[in-house]
Amino acid sequence: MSATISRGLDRPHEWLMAVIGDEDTVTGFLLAGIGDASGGAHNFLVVRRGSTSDEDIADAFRRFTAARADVGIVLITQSAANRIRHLVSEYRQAMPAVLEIPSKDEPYDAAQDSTLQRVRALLGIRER
Amino acid sequence: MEMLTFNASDGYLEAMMRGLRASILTASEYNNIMQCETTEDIRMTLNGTDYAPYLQNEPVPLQTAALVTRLTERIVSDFAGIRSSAYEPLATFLDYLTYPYMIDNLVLLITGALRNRELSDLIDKCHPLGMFEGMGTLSIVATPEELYRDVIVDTPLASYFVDCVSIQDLSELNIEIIRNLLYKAYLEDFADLCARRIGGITAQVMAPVLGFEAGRRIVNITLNSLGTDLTKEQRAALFPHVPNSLDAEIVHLLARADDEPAVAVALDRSPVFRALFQRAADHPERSLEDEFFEHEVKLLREAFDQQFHYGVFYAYFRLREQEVRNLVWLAECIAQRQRAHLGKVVNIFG
Amino acid sequence: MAIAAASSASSGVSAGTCLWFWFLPTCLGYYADLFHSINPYLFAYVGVAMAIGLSVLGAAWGIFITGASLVGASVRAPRIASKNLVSVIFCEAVAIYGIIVAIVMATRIGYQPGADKSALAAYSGYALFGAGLVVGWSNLVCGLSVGVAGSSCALADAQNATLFVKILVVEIFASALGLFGVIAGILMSAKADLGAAR
Amino acid sequence: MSQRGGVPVVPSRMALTQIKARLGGARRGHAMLKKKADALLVRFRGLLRQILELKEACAVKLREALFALTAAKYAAGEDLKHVIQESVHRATLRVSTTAENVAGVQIPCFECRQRAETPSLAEGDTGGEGHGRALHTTYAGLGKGGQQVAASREAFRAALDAYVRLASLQTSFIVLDEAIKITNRRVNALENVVIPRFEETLAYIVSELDEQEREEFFRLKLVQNRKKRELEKRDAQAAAERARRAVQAFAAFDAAAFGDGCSGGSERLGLLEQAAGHDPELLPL
Repeated sequence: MSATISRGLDRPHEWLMAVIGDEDTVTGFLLAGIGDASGGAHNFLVVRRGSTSDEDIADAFRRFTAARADVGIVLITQSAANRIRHLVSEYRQAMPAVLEIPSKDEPYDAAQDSTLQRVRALLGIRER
Repeated sequence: MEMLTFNASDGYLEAMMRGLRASILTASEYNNIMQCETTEDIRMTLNGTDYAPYLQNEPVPLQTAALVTRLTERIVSDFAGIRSSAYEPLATFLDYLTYPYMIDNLVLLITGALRNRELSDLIDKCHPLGMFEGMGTLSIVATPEELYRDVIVDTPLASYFVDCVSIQDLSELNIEIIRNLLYKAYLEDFADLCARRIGGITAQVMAPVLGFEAGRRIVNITLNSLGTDLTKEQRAALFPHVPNSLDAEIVHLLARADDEPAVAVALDRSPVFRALFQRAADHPERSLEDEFFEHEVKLLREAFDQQFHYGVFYAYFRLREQEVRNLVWLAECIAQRQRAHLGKVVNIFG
Repeated sequence: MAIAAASSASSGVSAGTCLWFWFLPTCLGYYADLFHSINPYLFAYVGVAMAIGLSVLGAAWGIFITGASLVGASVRAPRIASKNLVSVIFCEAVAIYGIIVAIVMATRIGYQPGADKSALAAYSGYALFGAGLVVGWSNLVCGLSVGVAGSSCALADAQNATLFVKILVVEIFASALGLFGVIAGILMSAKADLGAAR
Repeated sequence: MSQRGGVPVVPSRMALTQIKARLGGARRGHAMLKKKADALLVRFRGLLRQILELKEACAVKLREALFALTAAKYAAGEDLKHVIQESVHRATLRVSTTAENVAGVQIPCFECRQRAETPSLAEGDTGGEGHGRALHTTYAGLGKGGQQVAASREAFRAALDAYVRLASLQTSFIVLDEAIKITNRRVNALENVVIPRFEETLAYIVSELDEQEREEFFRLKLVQNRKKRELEKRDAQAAAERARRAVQAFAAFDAAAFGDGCSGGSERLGLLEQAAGHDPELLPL
């Protein structure tokens, strides 16, 4: 078990997962162990109502998707994604993958998900 | 004799406590909250209670995190009001109530210091009841060593640190172990305060409460350390030793327990814990922790059955804390649409 | 010398009792003389003083026990304040008992030249002293009892308004205790006459 | 030139074979790309459905996880979240990528990797880091709520696994989407531009070659005619010459032998003519 784990670690293509979202969602994922603070930079952003501006979210999003080379997956809650919708919709790269996840306080609305929109559009067009 | 002398200095505050106790939410109020559809409805329901002024200025929709902050604010203001008019030895007793929060805050600060965080940023995250005077100087502290030398030694908890945690331990021991070591020292000290320095009815009332608290911690530490690399010696070192708690024999068995059945066997000798364990086992939807909470509330409720003692202060603030937990739980269940779990809350005064 | 030896040999309470039993049989005559030599007026007025003093002490103590709780509880439950004044009045009643008995007792005392030398004078002095003790102590304890009960009454009322009447009944019984003392005291002082007649 | 959209070529047999070969290649490539696009599309369709389903499943898992965290906070206190946030140090859970090949398209595939909680010696963590830092949240809630904390950690790990799977699908979705677009563009390019152009060029070359053939034929005919006329003229001239020479010879012979004029001359001319017809030296003259 540990042998396979440490072999996996030596491989160069290991990616971090980044999270942007409300406190509980972020806390939960950090509890699972994705949190990383090496090099003084965190790979997560807690969006607090009132104190976190759209610009902060956009900065974090750009940092995780463009500036940092070690991020493989970016998880962003829907409410945070809605605040920077233009960035998320324009984002078309495969790596890092951007996933919209449900936010805690608001029910999940699949119609707002950028990827799902594309998926549905494609399915719709192809099936008609 | 306390009957005759107690009221001279503490009667007013005790009576005030009883008045406040009357505003603890009742079963019917909980029922009303359970009928709510959104967190906004909860705010409407709470508007009929003492919490109304605290929730007024929260933006719509009410978030559970904000709810926690506001409800805690209420407890803090209650506490500040009581503490400011308390004489000794009640003042000391009340100070002891804040030490658990202070332990949590210090542990948080130590964690931040170990991770090289700006400590002054962490003040917002500290529990308001656990604030201490050195908080203002945190901005000049950078390392755990400085934190120990410049801040911790000036807090009331310094003696606990001196007894069980050295400067080296700060960076070497796991932070949770430090927390539990401190809590153990605190609990033992608090029990000593009640039993010897205050005595009388307070000692009588507090003994079962603190005894249960210690026993609960022992059981929890045992259960939670199973399967981790915490050694048995380390585990035993975290057990608080308080009179009226578990028997020495049971504690000894727990210290050596390897798995859950062994814990169950050990607890079989304690009537209280056996019953709790059994009930948790019988009801799969309830955890042992839930049973502990329920039993604690029962003990705390009993503290109100006697007059002329300090136990009511302890009981009131602990019950309020449970009430906040209850409300947050309800709000979370409603916000997350998990209505099936609404029944988990502990009714404080049926 | 022997006393010192005895007290140093045994200690504390046991030394005192030893002293008493050693002292008592031989000195009894001297004590009788000692009491005889005290003026009956002293006994009578000490009795009056105790009757009123201890009663007022009891009442005051009771009021502060009740009062502290009443004030504290009425911070959160203002409705109880006026109702629970009853408890304070019960405590006050204890002081009133004391003053009534004190007045009754005081009317038994007057100045007559030579009145203090008669056998009646000795009787009256002891009777008034005893009455004062009875009334004073019973009212002190009654006051404390009413105070504690009144304090509980205020707290209980603050939590649950239906409890008020129930606890009030208990309180009434407590306040009745003082009356027993008053009755006994009045009866005791009834026959006393220390120069008040004529 | 008469060719409009075609490939600029010199219309020749060589060019014809070349263009024919290229047209064949283009047709074959078109067929293959079409097949690839179909393969990708099949995969893509499946993917779309999977994404939709998994997204729902993930949302459910995450909701459960969040609720487990709520239970943990209930038991261990609100302080828990601060402790967790502050004790972040090194990620113990990361993703690794492997590439999957679908019809020649490399699709990255994520996989969750758990890093050992205790740093092994081989990992080269400095001694000072110690075990206190690495084991950051192992004991969270030791005194109270530890089991709930553990349960919510497990719930979030499960949710995370699901999201990592979803990330793989989504990445495949984006890569495949791109690949399908490119392939379709190529198919369309071949179908609508390259192949018609080659066909046009081919037609042009064929028509040009036909034209050339006709021209050649006409030219041949022309030359033939001219040559025939010239030959006739020359024949006539030669005949005339021979006749003249014959007449002269006959005249000389007559003068010499017979001396009489031209009597019986025509007979001799016929003989001479026959002799000249058999003499190849005389013909071009």
